[in-house]
Amino acid sequence: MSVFLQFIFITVAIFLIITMYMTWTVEKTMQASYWLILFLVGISILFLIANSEIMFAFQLSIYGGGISVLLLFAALLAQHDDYLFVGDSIFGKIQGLRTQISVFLILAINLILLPILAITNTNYNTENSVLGDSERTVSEAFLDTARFSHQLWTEYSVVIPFLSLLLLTALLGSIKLVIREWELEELSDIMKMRYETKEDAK
Amino acid sequence: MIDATWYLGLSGFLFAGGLFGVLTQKNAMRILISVEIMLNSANLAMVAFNGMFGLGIGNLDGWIFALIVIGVAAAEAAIGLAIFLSVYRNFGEITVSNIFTLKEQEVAN
Amino acid sequence: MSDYDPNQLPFNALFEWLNNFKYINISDNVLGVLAVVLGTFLLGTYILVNQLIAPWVERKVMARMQGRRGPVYVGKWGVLQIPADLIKLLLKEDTRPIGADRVGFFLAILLTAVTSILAFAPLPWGTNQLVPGNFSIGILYIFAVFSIFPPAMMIGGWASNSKYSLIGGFRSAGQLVAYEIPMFFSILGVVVVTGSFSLIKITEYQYTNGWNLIDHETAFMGLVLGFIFFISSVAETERVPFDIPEAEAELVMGPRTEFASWRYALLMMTEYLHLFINSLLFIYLFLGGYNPIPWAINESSALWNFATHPFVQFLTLTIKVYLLVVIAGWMRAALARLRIDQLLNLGWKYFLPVSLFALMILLGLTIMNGDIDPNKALPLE
Amino acid sequence: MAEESLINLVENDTLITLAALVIVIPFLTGIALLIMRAIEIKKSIDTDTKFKFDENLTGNIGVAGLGGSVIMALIVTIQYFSQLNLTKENISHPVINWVVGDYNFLPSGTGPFKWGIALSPLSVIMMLLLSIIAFTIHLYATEYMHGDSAFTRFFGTLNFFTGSMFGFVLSSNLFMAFVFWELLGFASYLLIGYYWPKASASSAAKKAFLYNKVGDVSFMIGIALIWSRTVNLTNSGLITAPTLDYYWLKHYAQIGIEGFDMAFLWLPSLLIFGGAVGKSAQLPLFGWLPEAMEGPTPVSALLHSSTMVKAGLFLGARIYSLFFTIDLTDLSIVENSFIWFTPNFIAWIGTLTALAGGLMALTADDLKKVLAFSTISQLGFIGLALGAGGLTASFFHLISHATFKSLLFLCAGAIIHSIHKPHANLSELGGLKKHMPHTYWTMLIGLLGLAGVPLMSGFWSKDAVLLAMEESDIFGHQFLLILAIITAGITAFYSAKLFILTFLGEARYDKETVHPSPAGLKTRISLWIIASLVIIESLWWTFSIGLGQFNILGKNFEYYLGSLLGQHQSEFNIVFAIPSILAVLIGIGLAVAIYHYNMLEVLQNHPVMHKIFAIAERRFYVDEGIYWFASNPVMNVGDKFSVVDKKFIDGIVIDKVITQGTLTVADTSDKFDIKIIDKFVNLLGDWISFIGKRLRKLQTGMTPNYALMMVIGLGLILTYLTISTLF
Repeated sequence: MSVFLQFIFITVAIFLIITMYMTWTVEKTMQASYWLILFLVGISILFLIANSEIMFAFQLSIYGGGISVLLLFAALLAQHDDYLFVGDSIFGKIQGLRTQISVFLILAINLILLPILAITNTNYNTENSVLGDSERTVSEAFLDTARFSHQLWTEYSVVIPFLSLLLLTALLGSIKLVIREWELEELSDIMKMRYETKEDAK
Repeated sequence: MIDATWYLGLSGFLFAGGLFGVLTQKNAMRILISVEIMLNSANLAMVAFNGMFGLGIGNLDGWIFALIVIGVAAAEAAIGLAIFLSVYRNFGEITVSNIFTLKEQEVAN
Repeated sequence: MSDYDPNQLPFNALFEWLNNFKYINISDNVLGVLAVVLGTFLLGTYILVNQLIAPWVERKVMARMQGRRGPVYVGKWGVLQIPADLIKLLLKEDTRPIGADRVGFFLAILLTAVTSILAFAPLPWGTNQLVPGNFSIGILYIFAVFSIFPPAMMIGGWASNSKYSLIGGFRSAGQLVAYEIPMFFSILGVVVVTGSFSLIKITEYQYTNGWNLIDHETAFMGLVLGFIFFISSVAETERVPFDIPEAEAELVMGPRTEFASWRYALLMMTEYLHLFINSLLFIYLFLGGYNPIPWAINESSALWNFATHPFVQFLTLTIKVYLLVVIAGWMRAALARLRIDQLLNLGWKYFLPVSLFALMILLGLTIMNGDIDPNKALPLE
Repeated sequence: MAEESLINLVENDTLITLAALVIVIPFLTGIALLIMRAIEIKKSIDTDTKFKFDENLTGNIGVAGLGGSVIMALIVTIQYFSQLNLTKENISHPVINWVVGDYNFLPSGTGPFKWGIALSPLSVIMMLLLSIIAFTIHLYATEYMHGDSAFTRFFGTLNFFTGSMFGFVLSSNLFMAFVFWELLGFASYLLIGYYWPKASASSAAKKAFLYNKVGDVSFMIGIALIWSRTVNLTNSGLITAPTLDYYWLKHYAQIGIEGFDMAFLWLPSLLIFGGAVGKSAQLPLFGWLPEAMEGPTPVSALLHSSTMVKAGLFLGARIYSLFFTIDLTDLSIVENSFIWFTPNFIAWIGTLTALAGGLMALTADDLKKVLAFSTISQLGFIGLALGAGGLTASFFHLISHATFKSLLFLCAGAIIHSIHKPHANLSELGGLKKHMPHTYWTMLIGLLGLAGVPLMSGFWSKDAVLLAMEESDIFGHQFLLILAIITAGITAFYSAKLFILTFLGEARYDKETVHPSPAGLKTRISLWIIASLVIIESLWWTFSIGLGQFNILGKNFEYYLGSLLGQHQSEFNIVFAIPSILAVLIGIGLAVAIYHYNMLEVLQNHPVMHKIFAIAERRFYVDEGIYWFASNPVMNVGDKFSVVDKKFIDGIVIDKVITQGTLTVADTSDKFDIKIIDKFVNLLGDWISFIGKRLRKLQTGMTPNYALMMVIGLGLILTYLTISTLF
């Protein structure tokens, strides 16, 4: 059974890496957005494998349902499609793609090695680990979900109010940012042209 | 039995990838997408750690922090996209490499 | 009814049934897997077959209301009309518009179809664990899986490179997002009352307390939430009077415009599965699930054995689903389409506050009854 | 004196809940009314018409709020006194039950502060009195404010105001008291500035607000001092927890914890009393109160009878035990001179305020202003008793004054209402007896009470105050006593004058324009309610204190009150009361002689009197003093400096010395400058621009570049970490 899970894990991991690669390289922002959505779904599946069902639910319903819709809307409203960035200045050499890829590799190697070393060098007791533990009974899962809510309302009772306050602030702020009426003078020439044409059309 | 190191390696790689995207992308939308990737990899690491140390003994801090990260990500996405829209209205594009009003302009002297 | 034990395997009844054949001497694990596979297969077949019948029922109802006779030719009373259409669709040529985004075009169908089938997992079809996947998050799972719909719709609308589809996708996403939230709040109301995400627990609660829809102990908040949930679910399935995304007068078929043969068939199937899921959710949350008796009963009462008989439960569920399908057809024939602004107003300005208010009242009642005690420590095991 | 009876805490959730309802109901109705007002404004902006809810609706909501709290207050009072274990046996040294319920200020339970409700006899009686009077005034206001454009706002604010007063009265600790205190100040600001388009009204509101703020600051500092001290005591393990609760402060003050005795407490208690000075218009901060008459009359009635100005002295009575932490007859502690400071200060301030208020009331000729000044003087009486150590006497006087003063204000309001003028000037009234009989009789009752005519309520309470002063051993109490008696005489004088000039004689207003109309039904009802209160008090106290009849538990009313508040003083005796009676009779006689029979013009226009009047009309220059203190020094210093600036610096130094000198120096240095320095500077500038032109390239303004730099650094750090973990 666990071998099966490992197989699934590896498949999902490869899927994730592919989607990530696609988000860099596809030519349209819209495509990047839906590849991102696939990425998020993959992550949620990993949560499911890690016996974190409620995180799965949160991931899907907040990321998959909320943020991705935002992304798609924005991608359609601000249609603009040029992707890879190549620096242009006297530092062009070290800002070229090669440098960036090398930086990426350095980071990746370190970021992969560090936690693994940190775990393997120091002997934590991992007999409680339930990662991908297929023998977990259903009642334990139920109990964990119950514990999650319990912990959220007792120990971390500040989390929910602060999060909701943050989200409310973000909502109002974004509405204020977007709803604002723009003077023609403030705008750049392109947009000014567009707006004027629009008004002419009316 | 999947070891936590698998998750951690994957999340590290994904994090680096997100960082790479942030560095290399020209388009603000894509930068935001890469940021989401980074956040998700961080979440993955947190959930993995929780599953390794906390879940068995009924301590779920990892999940709660992941939840906080998700909420913050939602707020950040909303604000960021709003900012992109207003930038788009102002400049007619959201290519970060073409928006350099920060840059010290050439002074004709 | 035996007390609910989450440790039991899924499809416990099947498992025991298989276990009865003494001459099969194989390990319980394999038996369990076998039970899961078999049960899932049976249930899936059952659902899909019903999903082929339901449109026919709906069309019949509409036809009767409009003084027509509806489908008559294929099969007895035209029962086989839908399978015939299905076959016709499958045989048609598969076309993709020029300049369509291949991946997105496929992704829309993939996401919608897969999620709408996956969403059936935690639905129990009777006691004794007649449930494919018994998740600890119950309804949340369904809700999470369904929240992929709006982006999928938008992707499909954008990918098929046609202005009708694009506008349809926008509308669809807006509508789905607008109605997910009151729906979720009404679900939460039921969760607060019953104290569990698991649909099995919720149904058991309705065994001992009567259906939630007419539960007087919750000051008839169940009625309010049920109403909101029902309307929101109709809006979620984008049916009349909320079928703005596919308003055939303005946008030919909405986001589904450009989809040809088998893709279209899949989308139609998705739509009806969606209708099924929403009706089933409504039934589980408010109409007592597989409980045929509206009022409260217990072991001592006479109807108990009748009400807890697995076959009766199965039948009850099916009948209720068909009842709701008939109601859907009725609404579709009777009502006129809303305007988009009316729709969004209804969602954001009326349903959201009302459902929140009802949720608050329910929370207050529950806390007053002492059913919720945040300071109560949880037992570790 | 000041021997405190024991207290034990009782928990009674239902009682606490009811008391909380007393606070909450007016708040809710008030906020609802304010919301309705907002709706009105919005609608009338949308549709360019004056939209207004039906006055019956809004007024009834407003009255209903107070009605609810009256009912609750009655229930609470009855319950509380039923569970109060007072019997014939322990009445001399009773054990009073305080019902206290505390809740955390923050829902998360963190933070030191608490909401709380403490039902002590003091607060319960005050609450009952306040609720009844406030209810009556609301009832009255529905008719008085009839047809006002902002009717809804008025009632909303009034309810809000009353609710905050309830909160202040019932609060169990200084922190919550301070919160409601501020709410009270804010609401009073709104109410005084009710007719805000009038410049005078808005300026009066501002003045009241600022004067109160002066007191509030000192109040806050006092609280902070006490809190810090309790924290220190907790750290040193002397007390269990840092607290601001009245009960615990009282307790610690009584058992005399070292570090919490008068040697420390004289300053905080003084500061807190400073807050009281601000709120209840003691010297020197009384300037805002007469201006507060700008508000509608019900507001003045509520403000001056039982709510705003009483709040300060009520606070004084609340923390009374901090003024006298020790038995003052115990001379072993007296060498610490601070012990005497606070009571003396309070008593002197109180007496001077009483005298000053009386004199000012003599000279004021606006009906409401006279009443306002008399309020000041009566408050002075209360403060005097408080300082003299007569808690019972002060509270006694507070009760009686609350009743008759509200009655008087309502009568004044009725008069103003009937002659249809913004201000009722005494010289333009007269002969109103035949027009408004009800007002005539009720005002007569109220004025008799105010004047302290024997056997009226004011008489008994004022006598108790004088008695307390006579018994006290504060510095120069005999002198203060004489002043107080003189003030009593003055009080009698101006109340008689007020009465005569208002009702008797022939009318002095011009009969063409003004047609006095009798008071309306609601007005009459409310007038008679409070008048009956005054009569009941008078009869009860007469029989109980004077004749010793109708006793409670075998003791007369004053003793009973004393044992409730835990502080007794000696009985009333007629011999001691004679001087005050004489003063009162003389005052009334003079007033009748002067104003009714117009005798003694000599005395009237004697220059000395004129001088006194002039001084009193300027309010003893206290306001001017304050303004002067605030503004003049600054202005003077500024003028001086400007003179110095113009004459000396500009004239001599700059023009002559510096300019010429500079010019010469400049000429010489110019050459040097051009020759050497400029060369050097140009060289430097060239270098810098040369470098800058290259460095500028760094600032590409492209965020990814900056990010890339950052990330390279991160990568280096990570590599170092990895290698260090590897090997």
